[in-house]
Amino acid sequence: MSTAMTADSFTRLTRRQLAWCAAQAIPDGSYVNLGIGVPTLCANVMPADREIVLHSENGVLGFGPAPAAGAEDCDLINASKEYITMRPGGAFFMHTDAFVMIRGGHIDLALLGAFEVSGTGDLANWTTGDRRFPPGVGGAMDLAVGAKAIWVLTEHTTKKGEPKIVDTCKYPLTAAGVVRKIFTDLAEIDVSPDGLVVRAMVEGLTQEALQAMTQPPIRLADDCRVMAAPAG
Amino acid sequence: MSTAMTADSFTRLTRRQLAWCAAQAIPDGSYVNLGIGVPTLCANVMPADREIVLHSENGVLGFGPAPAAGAEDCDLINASKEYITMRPGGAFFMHTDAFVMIRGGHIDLALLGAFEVSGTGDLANWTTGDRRFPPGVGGAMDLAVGAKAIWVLTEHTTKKGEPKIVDTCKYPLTAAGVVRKIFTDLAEIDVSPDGLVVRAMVEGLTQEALQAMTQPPIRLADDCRVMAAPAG
Amino acid sequence: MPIDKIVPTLEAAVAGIGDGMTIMISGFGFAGVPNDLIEAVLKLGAKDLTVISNNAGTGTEGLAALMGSGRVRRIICSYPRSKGSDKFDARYAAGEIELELVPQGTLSERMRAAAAGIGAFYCPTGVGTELAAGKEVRTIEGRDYVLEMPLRADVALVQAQKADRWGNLTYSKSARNFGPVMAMAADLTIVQAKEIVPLDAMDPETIMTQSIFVDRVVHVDNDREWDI
Amino acid sequence: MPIDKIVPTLEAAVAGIGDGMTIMISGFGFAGVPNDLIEAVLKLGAKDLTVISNNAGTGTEGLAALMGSGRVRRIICSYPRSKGSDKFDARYAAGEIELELVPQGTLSERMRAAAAGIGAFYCPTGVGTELAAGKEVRTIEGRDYVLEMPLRADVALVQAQKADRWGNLTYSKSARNFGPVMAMAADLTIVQAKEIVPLDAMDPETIMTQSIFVDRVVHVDNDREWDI
Repeated sequence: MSTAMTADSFTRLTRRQLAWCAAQAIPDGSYVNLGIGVPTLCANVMPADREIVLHSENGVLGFGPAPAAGAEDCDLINASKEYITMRPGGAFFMHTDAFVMIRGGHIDLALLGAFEVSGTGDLANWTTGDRRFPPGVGGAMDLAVGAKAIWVLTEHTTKKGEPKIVDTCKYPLTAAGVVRKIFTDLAEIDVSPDGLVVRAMVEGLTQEALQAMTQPPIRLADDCRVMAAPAG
Repeated sequence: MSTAMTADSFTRLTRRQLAWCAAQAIPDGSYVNLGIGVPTLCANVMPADREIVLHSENGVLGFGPAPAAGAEDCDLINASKEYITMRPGGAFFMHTDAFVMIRGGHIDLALLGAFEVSGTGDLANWTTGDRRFPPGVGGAMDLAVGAKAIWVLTEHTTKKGEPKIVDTCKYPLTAAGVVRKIFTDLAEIDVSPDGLVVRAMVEGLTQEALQAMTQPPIRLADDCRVMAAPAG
Repeated sequence: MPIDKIVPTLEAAVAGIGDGMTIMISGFGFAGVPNDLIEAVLKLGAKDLTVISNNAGTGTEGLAALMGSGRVRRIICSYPRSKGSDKFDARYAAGEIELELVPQGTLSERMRAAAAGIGAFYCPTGVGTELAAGKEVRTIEGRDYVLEMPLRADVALVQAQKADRWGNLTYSKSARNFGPVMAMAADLTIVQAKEIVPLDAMDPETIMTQSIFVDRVVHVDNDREWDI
Repeated sequence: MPIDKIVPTLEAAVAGIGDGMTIMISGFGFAGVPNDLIEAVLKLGAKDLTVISNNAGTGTEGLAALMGSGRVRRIICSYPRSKGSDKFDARYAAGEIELELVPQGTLSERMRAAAAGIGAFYCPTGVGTELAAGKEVRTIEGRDYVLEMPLRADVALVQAQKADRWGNLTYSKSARNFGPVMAMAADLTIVQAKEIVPLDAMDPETIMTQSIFVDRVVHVDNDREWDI
């Protein structure tokens, strides 16, 4: 496994493919919050054979994919302020009640974006600490402490190629030790008590190459799969 | 004024008449909670020329009088568990929200029953302290601390003829210093910083006779009226 | 797989309710009480129960029957005694049921705190009274408050008007009362609904309990006259 | 006399809003923002304002115009920066607007606490983070919480779908967001409603803000395209 890796030996997933991979992993019947960023894309790629109820902190439960062009409704948006549609069984409610659901432990799973995730599941996704720009926390801290499980969906590295999965978050934390699973454009990784376990990787990626882009030590699951998604 | 008083020199108001007198004193446009007992009777005798919005802690705002016989709805009752009707503009909501209205200071006025009221507005209306019988507090304590004003509606004396307006409540308090006005079957009395001021008395009643049935000192308002209500 | 929270029988609805559990029961007076579910719990035979309900039942059936059954160790409520609450009154007088009396607004707010993940809250109700005896008092901006703790339950029994297979609910008039907040505050929320409607029949604007809070729904639409 | 909270003009709706006041503004992103009321406040000229709103506005009108006007001293919100929030960003970078960043759920819960007469509450959100720095921490049943204080306002500006003369309101879809809780948490609640309906037109089961929380209603149903 010491063969030299070339930059084009593997292909990163698109944001939509990353969302698709995460969406396929959601248990049937779950109540799931989709956070700002890549997570909100999941609504467009949910598995057709499962009934999963999507929650948005702006007072929506049971929403569906983005509307067709021309069918947008200004009063019907998700946490990322993108247009959505409603599924039968959906409901609207006020913000306070949306956070009763979140803080009160009623959400089975929240998918969140991240600036950084640590090997022990610390999450940093609300501020880079750059005082020139206003920080924005939104519902991230509420979800991080309230949802029964937290998965992170993010690019594996920053635009500069630096790892986003780190030993210690250098950005201010959203919450400590809350992330259970990480989906990136390269791999699906469990945050286990014994460290990071790679459940799947994109075709052509090696453990060494992935480790080079990941600060904490990783190990491959015995049944590590190829991570793939429909084109698009 | 030292003439001997005879028992039949005045006539006590009926419960309905007492409710009528209190109802006529409610300012137009008020949001008013009607407590268990005599207060709930007020809904049947509200002044026709005013729009007053009645609140019940079981999740009803804007209710009207009792229904005609045969038109009762088991799902539509007041705090006394008596049948009511709804007025246009009324609304239903859950218990928690009914108490947001109460505790949050949104109710202009609450009319409550009492076991005892003190000359300084202390209210005792939830338990006699008799350990053989279970006490019941209901929404009385919430109303006592939350409504902008508290009026008490009660018989002037107990069944044994003892004063219910007392120097010091002997029963456990509901709240201290909250009552602003007392309507009894004999008089309308303001609880002022300077003591009890009689605003009205039933026909034939004297200050001496009323004082004999009232522990704290009373004085008559300069414009003390005759307290009267339609028969019934 | 379609989500389907509808169960075929009252027996299936209450399955798993066991000894020592804490059970919230919706209703205010005779409005909104899930009498059929209560009867099913009685048949099940669970004992040593803690009941959280605004009242303690009147007459001989429903909540009153539960109170008289000897299976309730403790009740948390605001107003147990009413005309006809003989079943409870007798057990209380005999010292056979422990009573925690809570102001009605504090009762519903404590349920909401449990539902909303609030650790505790400062409440102005009852300050200086017997019902606040022993509770922490704190002065905030010149006003005194008592510290109140969340009130959760293992099970909530709730009566609703309409339900769909996801568990969305609407209620009828003042029968709504404690239904929505109890549905939110229990680990297992069991609903008896007068009507079961298709998933697309409810207006998403007017659902009063969202499906996320409901676990089981049973259809009960009988004309039975209860002695309550 | 009939209760009539409907006022004829936007000017009448915002009358009395003065310097130094704290104003809640409903909306999440572009949904449910009372743009016409905000514009009326701008015309009124009140300054030194504290604004409580989830976002800080995008584009050049509505909330963004208010942020850029120099009349806002402070904003309390959860997510000020979005694509197009240039007006706010510039004032923030220049140190001209003070920002209190509050987690979104804590923001709405603090409003509800003010509305409900709760003195303070223990909240699990943000424990151990910068946003909880300096706040009292308390361990309750093994979990850490921070003490959060009620958040009230002098005025709430709320956008609704339907209103009647008592001030009962309904909303449209996710434009509901902060409307109901802000209506409850302000001393003076001012509503712009797309439709005014007769008093008996609303179903009492489905009113989302009850009239008790509303002070003024103005009818605004224009097709204006806002740059937001």
